[in-house]
Amino acid sequence: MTASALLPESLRQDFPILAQHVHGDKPLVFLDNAASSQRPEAVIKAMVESYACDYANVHRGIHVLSERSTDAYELARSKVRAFLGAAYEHEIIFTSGTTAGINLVARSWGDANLRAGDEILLNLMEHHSNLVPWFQLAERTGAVVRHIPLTEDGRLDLYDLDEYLTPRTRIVAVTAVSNTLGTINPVRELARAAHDVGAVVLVDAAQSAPHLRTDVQELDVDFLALSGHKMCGPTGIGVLYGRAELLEAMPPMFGGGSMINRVYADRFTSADLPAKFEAGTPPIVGAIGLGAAIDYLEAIGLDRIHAHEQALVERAWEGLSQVEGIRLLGPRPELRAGLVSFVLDRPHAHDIAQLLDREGIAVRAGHHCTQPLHDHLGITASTRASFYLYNTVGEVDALIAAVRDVRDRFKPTGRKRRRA
Amino acid sequence: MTASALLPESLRQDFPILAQHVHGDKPLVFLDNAASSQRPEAVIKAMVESYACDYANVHRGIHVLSERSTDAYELARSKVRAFLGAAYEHEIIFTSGTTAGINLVARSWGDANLRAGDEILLNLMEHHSNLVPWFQLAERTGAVVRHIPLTEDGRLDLYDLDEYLTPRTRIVAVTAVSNTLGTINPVRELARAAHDVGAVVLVDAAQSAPHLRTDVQELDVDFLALSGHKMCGPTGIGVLYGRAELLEAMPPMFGGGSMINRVYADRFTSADLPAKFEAGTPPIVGAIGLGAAIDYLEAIGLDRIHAHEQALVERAWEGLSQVEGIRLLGPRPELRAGLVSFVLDRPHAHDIAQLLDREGIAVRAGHHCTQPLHDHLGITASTRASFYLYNTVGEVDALIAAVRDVRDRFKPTGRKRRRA
Amino acid sequence: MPSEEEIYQDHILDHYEDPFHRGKLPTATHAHEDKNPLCGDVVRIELQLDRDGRVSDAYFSGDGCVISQASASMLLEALVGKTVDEVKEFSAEDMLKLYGARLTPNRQKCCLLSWRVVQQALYSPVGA
Amino acid sequence: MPSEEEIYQDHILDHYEDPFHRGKLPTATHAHEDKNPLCGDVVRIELQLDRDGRVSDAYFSGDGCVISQASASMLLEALVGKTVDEVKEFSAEDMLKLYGARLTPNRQKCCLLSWRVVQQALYSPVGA
Ligand SMILES: Cc1ncc(COP(=O)(O)O)c(C=O)c1O
Ligand SMILES: Cc1ncc(COP(=O)(O)O)c(C=O)c1O
Repeated sequence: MTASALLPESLRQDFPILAQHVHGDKPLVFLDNAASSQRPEAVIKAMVESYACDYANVHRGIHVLSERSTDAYELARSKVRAFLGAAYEHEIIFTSGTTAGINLVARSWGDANLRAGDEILLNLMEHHSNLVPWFQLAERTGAVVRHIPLTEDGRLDLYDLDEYLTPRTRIVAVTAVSNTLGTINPVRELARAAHDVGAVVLVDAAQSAPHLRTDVQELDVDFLALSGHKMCGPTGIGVLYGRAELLEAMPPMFGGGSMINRVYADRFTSADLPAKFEAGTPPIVGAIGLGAAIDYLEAIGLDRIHAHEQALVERAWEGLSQVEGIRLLGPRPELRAGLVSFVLDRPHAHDIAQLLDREGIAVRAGHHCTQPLHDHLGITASTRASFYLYNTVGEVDALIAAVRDVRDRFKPTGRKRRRA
Repeated sequence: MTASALLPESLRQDFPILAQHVHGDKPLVFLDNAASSQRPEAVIKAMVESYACDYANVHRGIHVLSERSTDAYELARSKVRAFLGAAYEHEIIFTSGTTAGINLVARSWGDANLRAGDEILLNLMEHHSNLVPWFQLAERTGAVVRHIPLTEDGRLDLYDLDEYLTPRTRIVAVTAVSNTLGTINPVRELARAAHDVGAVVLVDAAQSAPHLRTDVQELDVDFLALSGHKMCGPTGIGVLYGRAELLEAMPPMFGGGSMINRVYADRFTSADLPAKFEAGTPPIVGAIGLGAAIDYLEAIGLDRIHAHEQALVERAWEGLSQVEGIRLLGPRPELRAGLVSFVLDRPHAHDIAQLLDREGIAVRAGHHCTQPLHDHLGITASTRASFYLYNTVGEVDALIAAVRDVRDRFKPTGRKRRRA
Repeated sequence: MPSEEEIYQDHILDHYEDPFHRGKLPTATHAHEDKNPLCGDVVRIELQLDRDGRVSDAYFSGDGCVISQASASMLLEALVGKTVDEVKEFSAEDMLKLYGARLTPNRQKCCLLSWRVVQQALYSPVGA
Repeated sequence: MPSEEEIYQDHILDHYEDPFHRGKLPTATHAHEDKNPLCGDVVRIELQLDRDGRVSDAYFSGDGCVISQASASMLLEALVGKTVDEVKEFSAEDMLKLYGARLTPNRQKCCLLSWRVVQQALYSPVGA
């Protein structure tokens, strides 16, 4: 670990929630960032200011507050465009989150384009949000779900890719970073191969957008979905990026205000992008908060954030791998983003999480919405520690020590139940 | 107007945004509440405290912050249940807004239950959000859209209801309060008639829930949708109420985290209510903010809020009806909620809104997402002033004076264009 | 408020009350109608293009705000007699300049409606 | 931390390490399996009900956290020998009391898993 890769601990002061103690006197060690991150004062303030000074519904109002609110909402869209390297602002659709974005594509693009026998190419490390919508689509259309196999160490096995990716493949949906294994997937390579057979590519960027620089044009992907709450933004806001030609050809999904051009007594015509996919009052202040989060992340720099997490995950990997009875999931540190999942021979993940919590360390235990991956790995649950820009080496060391203590405590000791 | 019906002006101090001046020295007169309301300090504070003290993702976490966050999220659900008089908490589904709620019913219940030739009963005063989803459903299923006619003064004409409501009717979707006409519709009577022919009833409560007491059991409706942002709550949050038997029988719509029971490599089973319809990370802090908004509204009392608005709308109606060249839309004050829409012979609604804005008065101009109603009324746009608990008699008088001034300014004067 | 900020300037109100060529043009060779979906402003423009590629006459009809209606009047007054190529070169910016008063983006849409309709009308022969 | 707050009390760890009747029951007349969907805890319980309506024997198998596994052990130890009616009357509250340690709602689900499975097993004859 190069100390120079680390971000200054002083930036923790930007995050009011981190200053607290839990269970009495335990400083909070928040390592549950893959589930949802915390947010800096600047993001909270942007939302408060919007509500307290500049709020009204957007788009349709001819008055000062509505104009300020509309400008702020559209400015957020332009920040997202720049953040993702998209060509046009109308390629940026505000949604309520990654799950909503993927479902939108599965319903709107999927129902319009898939026929019985067409193939959807997935893989077993995907989050339920990037599996279930495709299973539902397959059920509606008769399309077939196939999976790219995984390597022993939890990467996509692209060796025999052309067995899976064929002219029958209509879409490849893949996560840029696995929320359980930490694997960083070769999205660009996969997109090139998919386009070669005429398939479109959807990227689940829920775990990558907060941590790694994203450029949709460089990656050359067709759709990309992310969630604000995992990247220092508010809950209830997300983004779906889609290439303009694809979005333009897609039918609207939700019907309602804004997404229409003209409504008659029994039919309607659709608005242009991006309104076509933003029916109803959008999450206005959520979008403004996301814009502020992007400003915050960009000011630090995504590359520096990644390097920082890289340093932490290397140290965590190194330390945890020495705990007795542990199994670390996923590839070695250089190939992964800033999270690490593991199982101990004993106790169970939930017990680990509960005992870590008592030390003030927040981790996640369970299947992390990746049941098929857990089945594949032959386990029902794992414990996950996931890092973000505000985590420190000291916190990683506390995690390692606490995991070691838990394992020690549950070492078999020849206990006997009291017989009745 | 009985002065005793009015709420104290001091409650304006609860709303930080209202204290400002616009266009230099004009005190803000915010009369665009039907588009979106403002929120009290208490709601903003509830959200800030959540983000700054108690935030983590809900449900799946075994650590302090996740438990606090989960408790607060579920407490919000129980507040909504009580607010709506619903029997069970699992009948309360958090959505991103009214539009999302109606679309959910149209897709999930609609696709599962409607066949070609079935009828959907609507009416021309509905908001686009309660029209377009049904047009889309009709297109997908071959069902037929019919409309309850309107009376001259803009109420539902139920005289020949059995011509429209027949055993072929599968669903009646109706707004409790028209966002353009202000009409309060007889939901309970309609629900009884609908149930008599075996139809289900969906109520668009976007404009009623913020202003009138709602009791889904007393109204005996099957579905009811509302938006937080119109009732002192945050953007990006809404509620769909559904009767448990109906929700239980409906297939899930969005696929993803939380809504599953078990996910395999190519299929899944659904979770129980309410999770089945809450795929992905929900709008956690939005729900908490909505809970705080409900506390605020209940502390004042919905009946008092309605009486206050009633007093304001009577005065507005009285005053505006004396402006030359005006046409007021909708029924007389006793039959309406706290908003009033009108057209002047000149100028156009947008010009009125712009000139009122210069006086600091925020109103809405356009079709208010009710194009079919505007077509029916033979107009393309109207101007709408909509009141809420913080509006005052003085503001109503300012509105009336300003509208009179605008009309005066655009009175025909025999102007001549300079000839080239 | 400085005069250029005043969107209801006298010469604009003049066009609103006493518009140039409001009505129908029975001899129109080209025509188009469109609306501002958010506002409901509607403008129909009928053009008569003569053989040497000139706008020899033009009329508008429609309904909407002062800005959309006055701007239609101003635009037609400015375009009659111009060549088709000159009309094509007449940009959105030119239109906003012609209108004169400074407009917020929302109201610019009202002002540009008739300009959009004219540009489209050039490609919309009547009866085609 | 007071002892009742301690969810990893000695007697619980004893049940975890040295469980009552973990395994299969080839003579089972009734059986059921279920899981805690959020956690992945799984418990299968096999019961032998004799003619006079008594639980004459019971075994559990499964995988999961200390709470879910220890509570299954405690529950079976308490139920063997009871009548079917007594088992039906044994409430969720009784189960939490039997477990002893105070649990958050999240962890109560783990503790109540085996209780739910037993209640269901009473209605699930083997081979039916
Ligand atoms: C009557 C009515 N229905 C539905 C809606 C849609 O609500 P939302 O935009 O919050 O989804 C509105 C508000 O715009 C409304 O007034
Ligand atoms: C890889 C991945 N995809 C999708 C999601 C779903 O995101 P959300 O719950 O914000 O919709 C998550 C987060 O839970 C995730 O980690």
